[in-house]
Amino acid sequence: MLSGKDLCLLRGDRCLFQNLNFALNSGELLLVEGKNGCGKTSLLRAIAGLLEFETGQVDWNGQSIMADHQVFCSDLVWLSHRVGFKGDLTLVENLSFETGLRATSADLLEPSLDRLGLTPLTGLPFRALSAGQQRRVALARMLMAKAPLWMMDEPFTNLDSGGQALVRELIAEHLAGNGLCVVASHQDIQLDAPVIRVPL
Amino acid sequence: MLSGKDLCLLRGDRCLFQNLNFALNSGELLLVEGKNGCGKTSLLRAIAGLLEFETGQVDWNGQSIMADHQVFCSDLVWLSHRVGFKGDLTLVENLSFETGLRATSADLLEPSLDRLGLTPLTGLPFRALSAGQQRRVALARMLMAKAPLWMMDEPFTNLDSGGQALVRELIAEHLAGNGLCVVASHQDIQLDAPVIRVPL
Amino acid sequence: MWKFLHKLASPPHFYDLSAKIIPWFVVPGTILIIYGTIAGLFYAPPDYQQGDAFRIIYVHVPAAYLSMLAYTLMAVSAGIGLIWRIKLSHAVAAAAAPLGAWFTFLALITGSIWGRPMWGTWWEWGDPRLTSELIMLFLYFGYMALRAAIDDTTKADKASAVLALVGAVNIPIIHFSVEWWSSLHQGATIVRADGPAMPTEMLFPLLAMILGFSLVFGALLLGRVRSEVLFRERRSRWVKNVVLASGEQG
Amino acid sequence: MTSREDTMPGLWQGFMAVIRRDLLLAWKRPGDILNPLFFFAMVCTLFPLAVGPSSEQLSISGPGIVWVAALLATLLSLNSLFLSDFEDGSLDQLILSPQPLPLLALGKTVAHWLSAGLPLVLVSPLVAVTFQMPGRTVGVMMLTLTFGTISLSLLGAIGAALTVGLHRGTALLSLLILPLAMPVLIFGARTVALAAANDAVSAGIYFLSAYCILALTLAPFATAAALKISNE
Amino acid sequence: MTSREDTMPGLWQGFMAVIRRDLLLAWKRPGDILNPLFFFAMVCTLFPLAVGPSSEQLSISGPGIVWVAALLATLLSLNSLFLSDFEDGSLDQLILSPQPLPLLALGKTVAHWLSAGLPLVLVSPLVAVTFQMPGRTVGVMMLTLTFGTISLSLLGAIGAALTVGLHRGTALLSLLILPLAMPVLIFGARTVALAAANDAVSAGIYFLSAYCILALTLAPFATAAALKISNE
Ligand code: HEM
Ligand SMILES: Nc1ncnc2c1ncn2[C@@H]1O[C@H](COP(=O)(O)OP(=O)(O)OP(=O)(O)O)[C@@H](O)[C@H]1O
Ligand SMILES: Nc1ncnc2c1ncn2[C@@H]1O[C@H](COP(=O)(O)OP(=O)(O)OP(=O)(O)O)[C@@H](O)[C@H]1O
Ligand SMILES: [Mg+2]
Ligand SMILES: [Mg+2]
Repeated sequence: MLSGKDLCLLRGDRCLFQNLNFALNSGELLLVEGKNGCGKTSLLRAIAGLLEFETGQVDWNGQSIMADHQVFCSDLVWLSHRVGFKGDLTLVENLSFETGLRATSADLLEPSLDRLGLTPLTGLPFRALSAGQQRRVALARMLMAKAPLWMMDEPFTNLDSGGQALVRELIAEHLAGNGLCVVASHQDIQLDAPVIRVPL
Repeated sequence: MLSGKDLCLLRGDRCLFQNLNFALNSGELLLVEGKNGCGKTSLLRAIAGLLEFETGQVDWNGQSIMADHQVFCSDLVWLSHRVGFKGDLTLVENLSFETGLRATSADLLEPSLDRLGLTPLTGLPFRALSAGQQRRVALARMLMAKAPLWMMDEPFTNLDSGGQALVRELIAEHLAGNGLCVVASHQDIQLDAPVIRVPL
Repeated sequence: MWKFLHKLASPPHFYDLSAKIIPWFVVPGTILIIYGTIAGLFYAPPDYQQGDAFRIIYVHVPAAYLSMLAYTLMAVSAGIGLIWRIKLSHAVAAAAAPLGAWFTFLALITGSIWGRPMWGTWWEWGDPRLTSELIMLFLYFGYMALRAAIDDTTKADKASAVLALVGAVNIPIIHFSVEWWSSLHQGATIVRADGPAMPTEMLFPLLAMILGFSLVFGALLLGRVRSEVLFRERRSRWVKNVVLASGEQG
Repeated sequence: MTSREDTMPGLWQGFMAVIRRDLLLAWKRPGDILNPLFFFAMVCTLFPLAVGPSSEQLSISGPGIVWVAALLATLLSLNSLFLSDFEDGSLDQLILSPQPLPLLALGKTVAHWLSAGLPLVLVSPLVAVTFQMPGRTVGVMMLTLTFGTISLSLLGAIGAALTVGLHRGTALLSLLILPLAMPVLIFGARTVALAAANDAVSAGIYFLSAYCILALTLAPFATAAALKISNE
Repeated sequence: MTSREDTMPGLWQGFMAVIRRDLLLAWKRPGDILNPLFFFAMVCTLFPLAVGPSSEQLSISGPGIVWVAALLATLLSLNSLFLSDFEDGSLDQLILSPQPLPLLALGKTVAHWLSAGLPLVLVSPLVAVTFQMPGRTVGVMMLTLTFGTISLSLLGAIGAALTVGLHRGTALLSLLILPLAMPVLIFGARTVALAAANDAVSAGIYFLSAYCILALTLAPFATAAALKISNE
């Protein structure tokens, strides 16, 4: 369903990669691997439509993502280094903002928080959370959103071992429910589901 | 040489820990471990003197670090999530600023960059570096500084496997040269040197 | 047609073509300016009111006119660049801005030099022309400051194009508002030799100067676009060839 | 996945969600509302101090000073309009949301006006009294300030979107926006001055409302385009 | 480890390193130098536009307007003085460096004045001409502006240190600083006005230079203390 053809990306005046192709179907995971600075983050941002490719295009369900970006976005949730929550709002306030933006199931809020171990923290402003707790809130967003495509840049960052196992579990469940994942990571993903590797 | 007695730290109105004691000698590493949100970052910042403990005090060479903070600082290099470089300056400009601040050996600059794989990037502004490359520049600062005490909050973040091995190597060398390390990390440190664990 | 335009907008093609075109701007432009200067300074009769002071008109009016032309050009090419994603078009906008700012500056300076004997002051807040010209200078400054603030060329292109377009929408409004504002109590204080009422000995050199300035502006613009293009394409093979070729010649 | 269509929030919900979130943020940090107000009051105080206390002088300059103060206060508060969204990654999320970006940008602008522009309009009569403005003038001043601050918020949003991520503070933003804001300033101040002189004010009010509507229709699109570019 | 004492940079080196770095940063982004300048020029343009073009009116208000413009331009540029240091973690590094923090803070303030205040002083004669100020006045204006902008940079640094990390833009900072800056403004503008009227100006200049020296001795310590608190 998600495919890239003949992709080439410039950063500054360096060419990060060219002639990159991939095709990803439901239930599969695209794993972007590579050394520091090889362009994983840039590739993810460009697939999501935040950066422009120099050549080539990415298709979602057979249509270029840029042709109607909003349609593509309604199928996407995005997790990156900067998680996109407001430090002054509590995590419930932050997450319920999402319900105005995209298709979510509000009744999933509490179970998600519970699962991620965030329930005791609901009263705190987001900025008071530790680095790992903040990442967990971003995972809660993905759980709540009803979107088939998950894009995650280094999802294991700052998580303790329990948190890392949880991320693997969540991804596995999402794939089992016919979802798609695009992940950039240094850690091995250790999944049974079909993994398509894109070494950069 | 570095010791903490009866430490207690509050964040908001929660007590993160109390009655914490440790003593760390030359050649040893203090490893702060714990789940997300247990207070590792806060402990490190408080040991460095950026936060205040509720009770207890930290001594460096038998003297409270707050008694003469500058003296303590001249023995310290600090690595945290936010690495403290200017996005508009190149990495050499950034690192040579350090020579005005603290005792460094300027002739270590090039070998350090070489060792961390940064040599081809010297012309780029710091903000153009990838997440992992930026962390490597912060490691170069530690290598250049002539300070016995290294404090590192999650030193493995964003690094690829080569980078992580390098961090282990650098720490081992520093300890072998009679240095001290205080590290907060989720990953196991895998060192031969004596490791004092502080589980939070 | 599209194909032709795209070929025209391709950097190497533009680079070759512009090298051929520039002389066609420079030569007539220089001739016109020389004619205009000599005719304007020595042969045109002194103005019956202003004496010889009026002769600064031969710099002032072309500069003022070009300051506006350059903004139009900048906004149009920025818009084209933004909509059809033509990089050359962005390069034209980027090259036009400093030229336009210089002409605006020149119009302001010559105007105020002229204003000194005419109105007895260097600057008169009451005049809408002066004020809106000054605001135009600020628009240019804003455009250039935004470009300078962004390192990445493509990003700078797009961001400054948005600004240029927003500014273009506002220019008529600015002009209109400034006029309305000062027409309240002032108005009659400004003595102005109105254009069409000029004798031909004055008018022809002026027209020659305007045309000459425009041609030289065109040449300067093309030259700036050329170097802009070279800089932007510095990694490409054709630029390396160009550099090698010029190295062999030199 | 078939139920997605049902739970997908409508445009109005998205618009209101942004406004609600931003107002909630302003509420949690009341400083954000009070600061522009104090700034406005303080510029209005500074001028008489700097220029000298002659009162006939003041009543001539009054409308101009109030307008310049309103313009500067709005500009200052605009700087942070998209900054925190950019820095904490919310901007990525807004751009990658299924809602149209111009709509979300408009929502943010409306919230900005409600928390910065509106209080300023409401407090302006107080300032007017210190400049000895007559009663009729105060009404005209509030009306023009309403249209004016809305236009300024909209224009300023474009500038804020263009400069977000450049770490340039307010200076670059002001440089970009001030030339565009000039017509609003001139018409606003003149209209108030005309009202003080008991002249007809309808032309100025028409102009300001027309400008405001023009900005309302065009600015959100420019802002959205600028946001996408700045976030690259 | 014994050689540490030898390579430990002295106070002067630390001071100069900070100045050099900040000037280098300003140089890499020339906008930082030019923006306050343009802002200054623009506020000086706004007032005549808002108040109306009567020139006798302008020459009375001239000194006041120039001073308010200088004050605002300095305030705006101050907002970013410590902000980027706070956000990128440089502030942690400065606090945890062996150099005394007041010294480093002073270094940053000096660099700020050199890149924002000084250009403003140098360009002020141009503005004076459009307000039709006489020649002698221009000299006095430049002198008072010099002392004034130095004091404002020093005072503003305290405010910038107190508000860094609060994500409040310039408004809170201005609120904190304006009361302290008021004496500078009043004395500055009055002195220039006296010069324009051919009166004695030495009292004003003495006051401004004394204020400047007082600020120079006390402000860096207050700034350093504020920085430590804000960075907790
Ligand atoms: C700083 C002062 C001045 C500025 C900024 C200024 C600006 C301008 C501008 C923007 C134009 C419009 C050009 C066009 O429509 O193509 C213009 C035209 C002109 N200016 Fe000035 N001007 C200034 C002073 C003066 C003075 C002192 C005089 C003579 C008394 C003067 C005489 C003219 C004339 C004759 C034209 C051509 C008018 C026409 O053809 O419509 N200007 N100036
Ligand atoms: N200002 C604050 N107010 C209230 N609670 C706070 C504040 N700052 C931090 N906390 C709480 O203190 C705890 C410790 O935070 P800290 O960042 O030290 O954790 P950590 O061990 O580094 O976690 P991680 O592994 O996720 O980085 C967290 O639970 C956090 O919620
Ligand atoms: N604006 C820019 N100008 C020049 N080069 C850039 C720019 N942005 C990124 N780069 C370069 O692009 C390369 C890829 O960066 P990117 O962040 O995508 O890497 P990454 O694979 O995510 O690395 P990491 O594992 O360290 O996160 C880096 O080498 C970086 O130096
Ligand atoms: Mg990355
Ligand atoms: Mg932590």
